[in-house]
Amino acid sequence: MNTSLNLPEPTAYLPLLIVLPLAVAAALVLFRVPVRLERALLLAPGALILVASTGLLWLVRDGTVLAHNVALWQGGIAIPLVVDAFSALMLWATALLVLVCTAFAIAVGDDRAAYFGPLVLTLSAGVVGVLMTADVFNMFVFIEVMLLPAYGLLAMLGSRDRIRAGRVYVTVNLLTSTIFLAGVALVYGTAGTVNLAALAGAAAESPAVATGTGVIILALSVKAAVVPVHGWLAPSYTNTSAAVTALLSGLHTKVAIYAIYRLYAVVFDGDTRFLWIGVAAFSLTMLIGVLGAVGENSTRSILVFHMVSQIGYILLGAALFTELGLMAGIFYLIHNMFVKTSLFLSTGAIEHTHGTGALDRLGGIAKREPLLGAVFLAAALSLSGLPPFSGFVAKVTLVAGALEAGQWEAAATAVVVSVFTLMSMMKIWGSTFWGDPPKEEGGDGDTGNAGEDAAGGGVAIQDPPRVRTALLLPGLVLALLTLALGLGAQVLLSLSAQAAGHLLDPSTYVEAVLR
Amino acid sequence: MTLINLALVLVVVSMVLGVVRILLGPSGADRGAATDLVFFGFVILVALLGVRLSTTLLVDIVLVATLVGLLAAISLARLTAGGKR
Amino acid sequence: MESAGDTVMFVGALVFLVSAIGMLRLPDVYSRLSALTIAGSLSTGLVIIGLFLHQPSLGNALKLGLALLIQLVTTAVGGSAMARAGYLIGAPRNKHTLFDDLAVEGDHGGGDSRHPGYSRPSNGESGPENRT
Amino acid sequence: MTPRTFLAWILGMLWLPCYVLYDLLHGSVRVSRDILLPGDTIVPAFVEVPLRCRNDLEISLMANLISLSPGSLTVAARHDPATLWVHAMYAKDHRSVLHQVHTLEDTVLRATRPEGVPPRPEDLERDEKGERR
Amino acid sequence: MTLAITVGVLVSGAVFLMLQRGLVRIILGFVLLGQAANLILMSAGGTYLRAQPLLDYTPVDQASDPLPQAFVLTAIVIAFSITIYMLTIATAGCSDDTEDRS
Amino acid sequence: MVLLLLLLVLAAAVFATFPLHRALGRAAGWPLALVLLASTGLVLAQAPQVLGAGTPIEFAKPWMPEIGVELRLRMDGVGWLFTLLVNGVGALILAYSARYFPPGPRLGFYALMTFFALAMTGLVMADDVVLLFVFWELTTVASFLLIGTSGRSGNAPAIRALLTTVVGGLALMTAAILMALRTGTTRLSTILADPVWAEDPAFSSTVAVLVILAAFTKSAQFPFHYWLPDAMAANTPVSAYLHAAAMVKAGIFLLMRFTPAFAELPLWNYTLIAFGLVTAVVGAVFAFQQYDLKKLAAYSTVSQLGLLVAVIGVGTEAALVAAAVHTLAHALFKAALFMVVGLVDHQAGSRDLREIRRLGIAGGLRRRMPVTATVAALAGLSMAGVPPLLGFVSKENVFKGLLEAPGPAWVGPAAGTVAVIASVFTFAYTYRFVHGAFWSSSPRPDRSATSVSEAGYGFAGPPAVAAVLGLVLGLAVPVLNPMAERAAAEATGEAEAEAGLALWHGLSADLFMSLAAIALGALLVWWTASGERLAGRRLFPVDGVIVFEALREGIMALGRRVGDLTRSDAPPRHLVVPIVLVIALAGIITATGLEVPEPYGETSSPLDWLLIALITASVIGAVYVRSRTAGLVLVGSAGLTTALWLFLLGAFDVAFAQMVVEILTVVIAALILRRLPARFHRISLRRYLATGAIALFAGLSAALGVFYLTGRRGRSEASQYFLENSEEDTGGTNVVNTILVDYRALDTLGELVVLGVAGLIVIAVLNSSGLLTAHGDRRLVVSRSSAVYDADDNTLVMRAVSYLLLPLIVFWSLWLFLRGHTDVGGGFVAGLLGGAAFALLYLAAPSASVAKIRLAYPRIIGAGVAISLASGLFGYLDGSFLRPLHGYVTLPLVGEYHLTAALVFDAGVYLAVVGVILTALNQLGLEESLPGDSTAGTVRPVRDQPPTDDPGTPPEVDAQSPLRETPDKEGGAR
Ligand code: NA
Ligand code: NA
Repeated sequence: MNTSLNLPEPTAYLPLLIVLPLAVAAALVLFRVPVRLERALLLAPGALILVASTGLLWLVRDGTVLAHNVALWQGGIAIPLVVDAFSALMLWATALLVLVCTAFAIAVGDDRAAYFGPLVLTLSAGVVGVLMTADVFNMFVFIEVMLLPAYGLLAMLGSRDRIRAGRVYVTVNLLTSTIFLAGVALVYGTAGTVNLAALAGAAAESPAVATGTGVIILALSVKAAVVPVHGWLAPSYTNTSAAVTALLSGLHTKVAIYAIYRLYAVVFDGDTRFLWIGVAAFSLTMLIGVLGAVGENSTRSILVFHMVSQIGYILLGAALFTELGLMAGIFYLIHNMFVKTSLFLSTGAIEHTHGTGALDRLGGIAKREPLLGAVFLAAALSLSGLPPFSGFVAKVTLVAGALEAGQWEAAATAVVVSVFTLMSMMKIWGSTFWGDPPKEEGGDGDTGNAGEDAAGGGVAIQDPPRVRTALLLPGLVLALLTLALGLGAQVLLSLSAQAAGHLLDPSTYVEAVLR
Repeated sequence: MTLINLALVLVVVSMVLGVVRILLGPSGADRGAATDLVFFGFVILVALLGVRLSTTLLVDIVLVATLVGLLAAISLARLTAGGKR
Repeated sequence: MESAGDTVMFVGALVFLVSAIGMLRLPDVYSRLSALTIAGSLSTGLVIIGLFLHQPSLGNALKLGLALLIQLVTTAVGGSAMARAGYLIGAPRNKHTLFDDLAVEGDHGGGDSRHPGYSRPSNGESGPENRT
Repeated sequence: MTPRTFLAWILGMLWLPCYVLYDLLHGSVRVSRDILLPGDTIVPAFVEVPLRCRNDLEISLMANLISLSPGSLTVAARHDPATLWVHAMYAKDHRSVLHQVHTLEDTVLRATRPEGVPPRPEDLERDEKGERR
Repeated sequence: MTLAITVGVLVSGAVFLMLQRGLVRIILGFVLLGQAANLILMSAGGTYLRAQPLLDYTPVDQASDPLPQAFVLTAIVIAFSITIYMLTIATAGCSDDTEDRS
Repeated sequence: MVLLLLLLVLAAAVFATFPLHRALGRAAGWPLALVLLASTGLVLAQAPQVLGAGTPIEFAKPWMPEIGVELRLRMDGVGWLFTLLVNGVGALILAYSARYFPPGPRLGFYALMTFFALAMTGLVMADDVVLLFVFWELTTVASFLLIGTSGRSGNAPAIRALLTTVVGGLALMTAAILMALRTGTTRLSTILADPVWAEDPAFSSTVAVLVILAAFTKSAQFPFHYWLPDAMAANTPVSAYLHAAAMVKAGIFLLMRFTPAFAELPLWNYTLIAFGLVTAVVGAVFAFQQYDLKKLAAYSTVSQLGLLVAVIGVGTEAALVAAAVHTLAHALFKAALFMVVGLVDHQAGSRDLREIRRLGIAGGLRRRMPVTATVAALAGLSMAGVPPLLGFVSKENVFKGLLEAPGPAWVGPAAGTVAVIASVFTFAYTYRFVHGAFWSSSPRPDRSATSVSEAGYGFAGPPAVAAVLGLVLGLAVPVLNPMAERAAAEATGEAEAEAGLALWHGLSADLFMSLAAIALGALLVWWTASGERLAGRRLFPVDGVIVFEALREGIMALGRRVGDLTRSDAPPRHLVVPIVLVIALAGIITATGLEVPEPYGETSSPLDWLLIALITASVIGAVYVRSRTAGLVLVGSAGLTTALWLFLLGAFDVAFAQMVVEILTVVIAALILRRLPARFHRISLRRYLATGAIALFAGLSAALGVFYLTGRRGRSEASQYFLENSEEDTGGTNVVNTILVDYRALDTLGELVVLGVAGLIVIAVLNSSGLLTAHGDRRLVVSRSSAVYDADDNTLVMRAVSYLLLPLIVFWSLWLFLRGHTDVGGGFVAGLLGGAAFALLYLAAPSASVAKIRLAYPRIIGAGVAISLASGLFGYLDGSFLRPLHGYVTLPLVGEYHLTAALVFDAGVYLAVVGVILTALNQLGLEESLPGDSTAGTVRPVRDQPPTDDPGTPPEVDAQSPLRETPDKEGGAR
């Protein structure tokens, strides 16, 4: 045996963020444990990653880049795991989302489905892997690690059409993964490396490398559901359980977006020649997505179309590729992860309790469930960019970024789309939280009269089901978070600025990886 | 080496004929038989390539190929009979 | 040794071609399976022997001998399985088939008069034996 | 076991591959002729063949060797009483197929059984055309 | 050149099958597509050196690029995993028809 | 600091609402009113500094320094006036609310009202454009909730109001961003003083339009006027506060705030004057038509706001003085009138003029409610511009201001004339309001009026205060001079201004205009019978609400169309788009040309062409054929050809794996295909051609990509490194294997997890959805009593053979596993071969039940992953995860064997592979599998054959052993 052994450096523990959930997943497959313990084990890795990533955020807040070459092979040979402000931020957000969505899944009993726990844990490990890796092929592998559990979760939970919906999801993702792989091959074929740091600036210099990377980014755009390759999102996400939709919405498309940001920044070095394509595509994404949302008639499908629209906003930041634009995009990304998940969870609580998400079969919930109403409304207003929630900061900075970059058409689109966003949110609000439950008769309806006790004016409903607190809490946590991120936006803004700095000038990142 | 090259060509031509039978059918059993033929062709090609590429490593692969070939044959027979054992 | 190996392998390939032609030319699945047997046993066998002649060693003798044996077994078992499957689903058979001992006596339904037990459902069209 | 029977057994074991090889070549030539020359001489039949084999190994060996020789094919098998159903491509009549298979069986049993080959049992009763009564 | 043609043939077949009705055909298309991707990876390593990268058998200067081979092996496993799953959902709960029901 | 204190007090009030409401119920209005009264006092106390010394109070604290946004507050004259209004009127209305509502919970109302007061106060004190936008939108949200929660009839109007005002809010946001970007600061006072306004008219105009849009939506100016009367569904206190005195004034405030920047901008002047006057007239006419007192008051508000907008548009000192005073006057009389409406509604049971009249109270309602009638009269006279009330003074100043309108000489008089016309209607509708409600009654009463009585002091007090203030301030109007002067000075950007407010200042033009308005108003009342002749008539074919809803419906219909474009759960529809995009990418790059190096070395070999021939035949066959089985095997054949390609390229490990995977894929697919029809769906010719063309282009793109982007460089650095160092680094000579288990073990770990998860999700999905039953024996045509049917007998040969082959396969599998590091092999290939052994066992078994492998295969998967992880963790002994520890051990038979942690890792791979193959065989191999059958790792035993008789009965499990089926048990053929 070797006599001189290395002692682990602090960064050597980065892989544990991937190992931890995997180990718990393997343990849950191997051993049958009591339900309570299983649930605790299910939540524990997410909580630990949350704590760890909070620590990481603290470490990287000043622009430090933490990098580790797995198994200590030399830089450029080993698979590097890297944490900078951007990835730390994403790690933190994803850990929180996993935690919250899992809690919701436990509350609705989804976790009793076979292998739910191991699947969710593996999924989170995959996400962590994609966020940390600085190797394009390894990114492909971790994307698959995060996709496979998603395939299962989509098809095993939800309505009767879930299998058909799952097919769209699997096939589209498999196609794009294969395109991604082909792109990796072309990058290796032209540049001779798949190490992100070694690829720094390669696409800006060589059109051949740019083509290969372009193929990868194209694949990621499909995964991110950019118009015109957004169509798969609606059929995939509407038929599964709310917890799964929330989880996938918060993680999968967002991880693809993260990868687009990273690849464009590092490999293309923010090459300005191609930005106009992004500005056009993402403006269209905003618009098409929101129009789709406005036209839908169930809570879930409205929210799913909004994902598309919001993806346009987020990616617009990358397409501007200015300091302000990138910062705005990253802020928007984090904000959107929380808000959209909150919306899926609060409407999911309604779906679970009332058995439907159809707008014409719901009504008057705000009166019976004021807290749930508040949770939904907070997130809905935040999504529409209204203060004091995080959405307004996101929108203001993004529009400012677009105007600063002279992209006034994109800025105008962003502004107009936010009106439509509000319109569709009000569609949900007006017919689900306000209005009458459809089975009852119209009620007296003359509440405009003075002295009419509006609150008492609700029609007596025979024991309407109440949303349990456990169902409410996950969405509430995120709604409070969006409020906090609105009032205390500076924390996230400065981290986003730090993250944007690394994207604008990846030299620190590159040095840390190739060290 | 010329003979080996010729042999390679002959085998490939034969495999293409096998593909034609797979297309023609008419029954699943015919297709299964033709598939077996194609697989045997594959084994033969591996052996011929072993000579052509002057490597002894392919001997191992010929062995494994013959081992797993049975699986495909039985599976297809099973499928032909609609899963009947 | 090498040229012997070449020749043996070439002959093997030729036999394989014959077998493949048989796969196309022979009239029913059972006879095609017989052609397949030639490919699986004789042709493959020759090629394996040829390979050994090219790379003679104790290890290869062992491996290739085993491979040959397994190949023969595979051919036989696979052929049988396919033949049975063909019979089970009533694959078209040679119209000159003399008799069929597998047909079951006492079963109802039409069929070959000489084999009253033959149990294929007759639904008006010509019996399978007339199809080729 | 006498040395004589033992020797016969060893010889039987050695003879089997030779016989199989002969069978293989013979069958191959016959089938190849049909393949390559115009027209054919195929007269097929499914024949039920009762065997003297006692265990699965013997039955399997028989079944496989029949399938291995081009021109004949085991379609079905029965464990008890040991029986094979053989598709023969060149079945002049019932009896000839039975004879062919039983010759093979003799060779096989000579190799698998140190005590020697039991006599061939009478065939199922058949009329001249080889059909069941 | 030859590898490019092979990839072209595989991709054509794959795309044709992927765009047809019925999940099984789509799955078969993906199997072909996976093979194409693997060959692209192999091509990316360069095909002018074709000796196996086994140091006991091959001198270093003749060995083909081992890295894409490792990639392809990984990709094969992943594709195999997904194929098994897709085959499952082709018959889980409903038939493999993929056309819209409306 | 005092400004922050003001906000904190109001914020505290918001939070205090909860305990106060719990303790006092609706009476929480009293203490809350006191809080607002206190803050009003606080504001008044600032008058000496703000108005007297003319030095604004400022406060600043960083909020979002990253984008330069500050929590910056500033109170100047304009701010002082509006702060005073917001808090003072707020106090009155909260006090009023304590009696307005019947006893019961009103938590939301009080919380939102105080929250609104906070937001509004913040808005008028904000000195940061982003902060201004924040408070602006907060008032919108508060308004939305207050309207909507007033009752179900308020839901739709609330949403309309929200959407309308949010459009303006976004305009304000855009304006704020533009200004901040242009001037480099978000500080409002600095921005307004920036020279850019004078220098860049284009920029000024853009921002001006955005600001105007914001103000118009908020202050309900034509064409956004519709939302305000609509919003009257809200409770009366809400209407009185938000929709009369406070929120709608935010637009006025904004226009006044931005006057220093835009006063010289003709666009600004004319837009404000024109739209303001149109709104004033239209609002007044509509008000005159109403029966509902609240609607009347609402249209009146619209009209008055129009006058204000117009006069601000003039932009002169006098105009701004008028705006400031009229804002105050309007707040007082309109709040009072709204509260009066509430009183009438509350006491008399209706606010409809016709209903009130039908009460039949002799002499009118004033007989029963004299105090209220007096209040109404006082407030009304102020609204009608009758001396000596404050409304008279302010209206006169408005006329005076309008006469100074910039531009050609006719503009001023014309504007004044229109304003007079609006005022004529103002007089008329005021008469209609006050007289109709209190002085008239029907001779034939049809409603009981017995319960109608005067409201209590607590209830009637607040409106009385407001109305009396209108009188007092009218009489003592010079008191307002400092305020008006400061406001005008700041709004025009001058250092000083002269207001000269007085009840009487000679026979000026504006006096005559006021008198004309009153006289003509009286004439109009007489002529239209106090509006009855016009009431209820539709003057325009459409109203704003209809237009709004039609617009919304149109957008939703468009949205449905957009959604329909992608509404399909057929995968091909979603697959085709990315494919076409890839083709497009290839096409664009081909068209633009790409410079690439020459091919490096000889990339082709003659042998390759054989494989191309083979693969082409297979692929064409797979595309062409309709038999599913044939499709499967042809794809398999292409896969085997790919394996041959890999052999040719020197990738033996990979080729090996590819070969075994291809066979196992066929085995597993065969288990699936038997559940489906024998043939694929037919393809229409059109689809054939279309998809064929796409396929050909895709193939061409891929081929071009490979040709131009690969094979044109020498050995990569990484490749060189691996070949040169792998033996020293890892002890392995199979470089591919060392990459897999040493250098890039993280990839392999991921791959392993993917494989394992595939096994788990197969189980999970089958457990939730079940599996289509294999109706295999539908294809069978033989009798069940035929010898060929029996499974047990006919698998005999296979079993015998598999028992012979099994040890061989297992041996080979282990051998491949152990030698993987130095020779062709490795955990994955070995595992596949091990799995193949099980597949053979499975296939040779006489029934699926017998074949069922009684191993907890999910646990094998789990163990595989766990072992790999554990071996990776051992790496920490040497500094990193997955760092391979290795050394040599001497084994008895083998000799020196190279032992490495990578072998343990590979063992994990081996187990996982075997586990997944077992899973697939067992789960997919069942004849039938219903939802719930496949649970974690165990399969409930089910019958191998579908039941012949009653398909509904659950499968029998253990009564008789189902393992052996007898032909006679099932009967004859079907
Ligand atoms: Na509804
Ligand atoms: Na045969």
